Amino acid sequence: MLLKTRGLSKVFGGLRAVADLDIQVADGQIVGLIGPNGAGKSTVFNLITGVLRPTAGQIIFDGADITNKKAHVTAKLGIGRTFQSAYLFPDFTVLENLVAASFLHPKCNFWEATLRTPGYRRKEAAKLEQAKEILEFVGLEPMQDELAKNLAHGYQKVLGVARALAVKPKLLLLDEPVAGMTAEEIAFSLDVFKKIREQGVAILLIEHNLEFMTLCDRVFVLNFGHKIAEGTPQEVRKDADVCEAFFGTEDD
Amino acid sequence: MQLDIRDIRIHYGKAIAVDGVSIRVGAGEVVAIVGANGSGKSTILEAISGLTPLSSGEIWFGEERIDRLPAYEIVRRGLMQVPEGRRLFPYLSVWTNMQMGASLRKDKAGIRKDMEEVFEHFPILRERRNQKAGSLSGGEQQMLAIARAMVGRPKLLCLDEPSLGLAPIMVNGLVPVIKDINEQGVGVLLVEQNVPLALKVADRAYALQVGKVILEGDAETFRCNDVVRKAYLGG
Amino acid sequence: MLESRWSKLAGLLLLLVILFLVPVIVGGRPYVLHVGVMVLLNIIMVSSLRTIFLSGQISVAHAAFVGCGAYFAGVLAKQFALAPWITIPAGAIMAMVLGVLLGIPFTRVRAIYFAMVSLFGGIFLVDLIRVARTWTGGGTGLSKIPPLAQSFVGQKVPYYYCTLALTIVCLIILWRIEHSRVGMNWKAIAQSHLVASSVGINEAFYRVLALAVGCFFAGLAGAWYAHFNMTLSPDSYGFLPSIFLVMYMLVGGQKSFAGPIIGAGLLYSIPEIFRRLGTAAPLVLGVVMLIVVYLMPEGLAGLYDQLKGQLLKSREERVTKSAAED
Amino acid sequence: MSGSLLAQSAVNALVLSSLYILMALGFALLLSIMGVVNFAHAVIYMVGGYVCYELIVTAGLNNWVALAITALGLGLFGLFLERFGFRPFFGNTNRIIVLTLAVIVILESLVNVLVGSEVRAIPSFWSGSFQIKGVWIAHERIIAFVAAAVLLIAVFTFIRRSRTGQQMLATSQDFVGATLQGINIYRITAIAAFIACALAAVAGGLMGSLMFLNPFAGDQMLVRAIQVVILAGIGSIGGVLVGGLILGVLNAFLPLWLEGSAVDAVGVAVIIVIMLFRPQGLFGHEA
Repeated sequence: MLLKTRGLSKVFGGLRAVADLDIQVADGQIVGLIGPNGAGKSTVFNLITGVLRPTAGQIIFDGADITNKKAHVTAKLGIGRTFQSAYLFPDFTVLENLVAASFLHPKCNFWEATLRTPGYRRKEAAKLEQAKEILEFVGLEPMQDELAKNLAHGYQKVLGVARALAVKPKLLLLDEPVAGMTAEEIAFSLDVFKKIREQGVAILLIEHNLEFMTLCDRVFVLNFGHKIAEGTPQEVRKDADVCEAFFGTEDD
Repeated sequence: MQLDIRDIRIHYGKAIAVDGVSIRVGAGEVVAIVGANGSGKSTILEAISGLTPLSSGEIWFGEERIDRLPAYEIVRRGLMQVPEGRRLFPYLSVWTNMQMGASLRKDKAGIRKDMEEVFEHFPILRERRNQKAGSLSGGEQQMLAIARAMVGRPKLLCLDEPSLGLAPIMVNGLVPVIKDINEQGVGVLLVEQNVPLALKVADRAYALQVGKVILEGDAETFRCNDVVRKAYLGG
Repeated sequence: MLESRWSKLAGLLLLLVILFLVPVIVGGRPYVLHVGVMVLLNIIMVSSLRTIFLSGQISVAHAAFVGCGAYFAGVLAKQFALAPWITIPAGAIMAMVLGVLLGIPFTRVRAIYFAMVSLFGGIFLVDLIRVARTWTGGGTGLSKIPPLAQSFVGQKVPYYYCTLALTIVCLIILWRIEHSRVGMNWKAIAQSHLVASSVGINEAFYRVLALAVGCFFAGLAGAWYAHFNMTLSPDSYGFLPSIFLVMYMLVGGQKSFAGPIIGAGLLYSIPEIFRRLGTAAPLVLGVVMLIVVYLMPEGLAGLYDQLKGQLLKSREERVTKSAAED
Repeated sequence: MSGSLLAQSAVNALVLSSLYILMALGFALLLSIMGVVNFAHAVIYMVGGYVCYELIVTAGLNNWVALAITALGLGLFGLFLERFGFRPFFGNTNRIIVLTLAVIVILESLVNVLVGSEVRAIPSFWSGSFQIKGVWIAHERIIAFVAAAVLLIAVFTFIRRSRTGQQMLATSQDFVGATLQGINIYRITAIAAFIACALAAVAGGLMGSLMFLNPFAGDQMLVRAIQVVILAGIGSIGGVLVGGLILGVLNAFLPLWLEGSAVDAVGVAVIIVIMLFRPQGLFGHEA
């Protein structure tokens, strides 16, 4: 297992946002985390990536306990992520976003940077190269000099994914990656996700669009911080609890 | 015709959020706008309530053009909103929150009477009227947000995602509430991601995608439409 | 693109030549040169303050760090008879250490709350200077600090050239840091600390680093000033002086590297230029500030782009108008 | 330590607290309702002192009349500042900061030009002193305390009880939410600015009779006001009372053991330590 949580819980001022949650992501899988708004999905992401500290429970990533690690450390260990809304550096250009995100690979220190040693220049050139490669990979190359805040909504989200790829993740967490996209943009993004998986990167994604589940190898359904179902998309779709969480009890 | 949105466009910086949308709500009608996050639904509501300026187009309410009025003037004309995230005043009591809904009304007796009426609808709020709004549960907060708007006696009530963060049971509870409001002669414009809920209460609906209306019609039209069914109705 | 780069370089060279010739132009008038040195030192202070702002931290304690550098150098020179080549770096390092010590516990505090922390941090440092009066002279100040060199006494020209050289070196270093990976990380954190940490940038470390760099140069300018002015008063480093450094930066334009330089240069000299107005001289400053607030949203440094934009717009309008008439 | 000295300090603490609260309340109102960090609050206080002085000494008015006119006049100045200074730049912190600093520069320099920089003292409201159980209390201090307390009770009653006051609280908690209830927020911000400036002016007038006036007298007082607001927590109006009391007590009692500048250092250190654990202040809503 690449990622495993055990009894993960988070309490906000007496309210249990995440309760005793066990989820697993295997290498190379695309795993879905679905549930209605307010079910605690984004909180799970924030717990895994170290933005929030869990109240209880354990998170194992790639064989190591990362339960109380900070956000920049989990990134270093190989967890890339996107955000639901604040997904990029708005005042940087598209290319700068990627260069800024290429912080970890290759790594250089303060003195190298200030003194501009040959090693530093070489590494920065490598970063630029890598940034351009990623942009080409996700198809954003033509707009690399545009300010990120001026991109259309769909492209901004794709840029968010590209930015997360720059940490060379083993696991990619995507928070509602296709929300608000057109049908074509969704199709485009799906291709990108499949290509990412082909490169051996596992994906854990949040979505409340049920249709999107078909992409997943495995799905966990959350409601009010509790896991109410798990399994393949087909299994989950039949589950009565899931139907209730999404549609309420049918009264007609 | 009560609310008439005519071909509006809204930009955020260079990006376009709403692109040529026309929506009409007749007197006493319940109309829903459905669509995913980022499709521009909330932006339209912001524009209606005067919080976001239009790049082009017009918004009419009754016989008057309202898209250049300050927000409080729009409220004065009887168009109230239960906004995204509810926007309660968390450190004021339930009672005071409801009083705020009646900010523009001068008839103290009438306000008191309406408060009583609203409490009939939401008895739990009467019980908690001295509690701070921030200490209520999610469902109670949603009720308070709706109750607050009702005390303002609107002609048209806009609801922005009332089902957000509610338990399924609570979501079902919204249906009679919205129908009740409508029966008192108040028009309702409902913005929802929860399409089944929206279709349960709305006379007509508009589906929004990336700032454009892609489908318009009654609930039946929506249930029969393949795109909508696949995207939202799980089947 | 290339063309504008060359014209910028030419402009910069011209500016350097003018700055170099200032003592000749003013005929060595000591008062003008004194103001010149002060302007240069203020440029270092404000530019280093902008470094801190780059990382998204609002600091309203900068004058206090200038003061720490000044007092540390002054006390070392006067009470311990150390030479300026020791006291000046020591002052800079002292300011840096204090900045780091105050910064580390508050890396989780952001925006206006950080501004408030820095505000009281600054006031606290100045209060400490007042309390330690056996060394610092307390509220009456510290006087008879040795000059930069004995041969400089009573002369302003050598001070001017030395300070000019110092300023140029400091600005080059600050410019290089800003345009390196470190500067990029600061800007990234300022835009979104969440996204920045999600790509592996250690927010706490880089914020403290920004404080260290900013306070170092503030302390450096302060220590230099101690050996230039030879007397120090704690009043120059309190709450309002800090706010005024922020104001120089905002009026100049926070977004560009040139902004603080223009802001400090112009705003510091205005009251001096209008000195003959006596107590009314600051009125001119106030009016200039109001003009900037109402007419220049991006500050003085943004004026060029602003005018260019308006020119383009009006030309476009004229074109569309004449097209419509055709 | 003699009991009478302690009692004396307690009286001082009350007087100082009430004046700090007068100053801080206005600053807190503008901060929480408009998000404006009004540095000009310092000069309004100082100008208040001078206007009051001129009205009493030059125009020969009764002290109380002069104080009322001062409050009204600077309240109107607050309206002016809100309409032409804050409102056009709503939400643009940087420009408002420069604007308030410009107001400081201009008003300080105007006072310097018009009245000069030598210190003045406002003639006593009620000279003399009396004694209770061996504690001598100057009438002046009692006057300042009572006047400040009456004013504070009035303002707090207005905020807590009146409809407009409640709307002010609502606006400070959720600006957009308030707009959507039909509250005319510009009316609210104007009232807040009037109250804020009038209170600062009264504080200046009262303090001017206890201490000397000089053109830079406001700076120290502004720092005190910000200290109180931070103790209280940004966004908390009621907390200002407690914050002011704490600061007043610190500043009245610490001098018994420490010398002047050390008192300030300890006061500030207390605040820094509090911010370490509660950056949002004692009664602040969130960090």
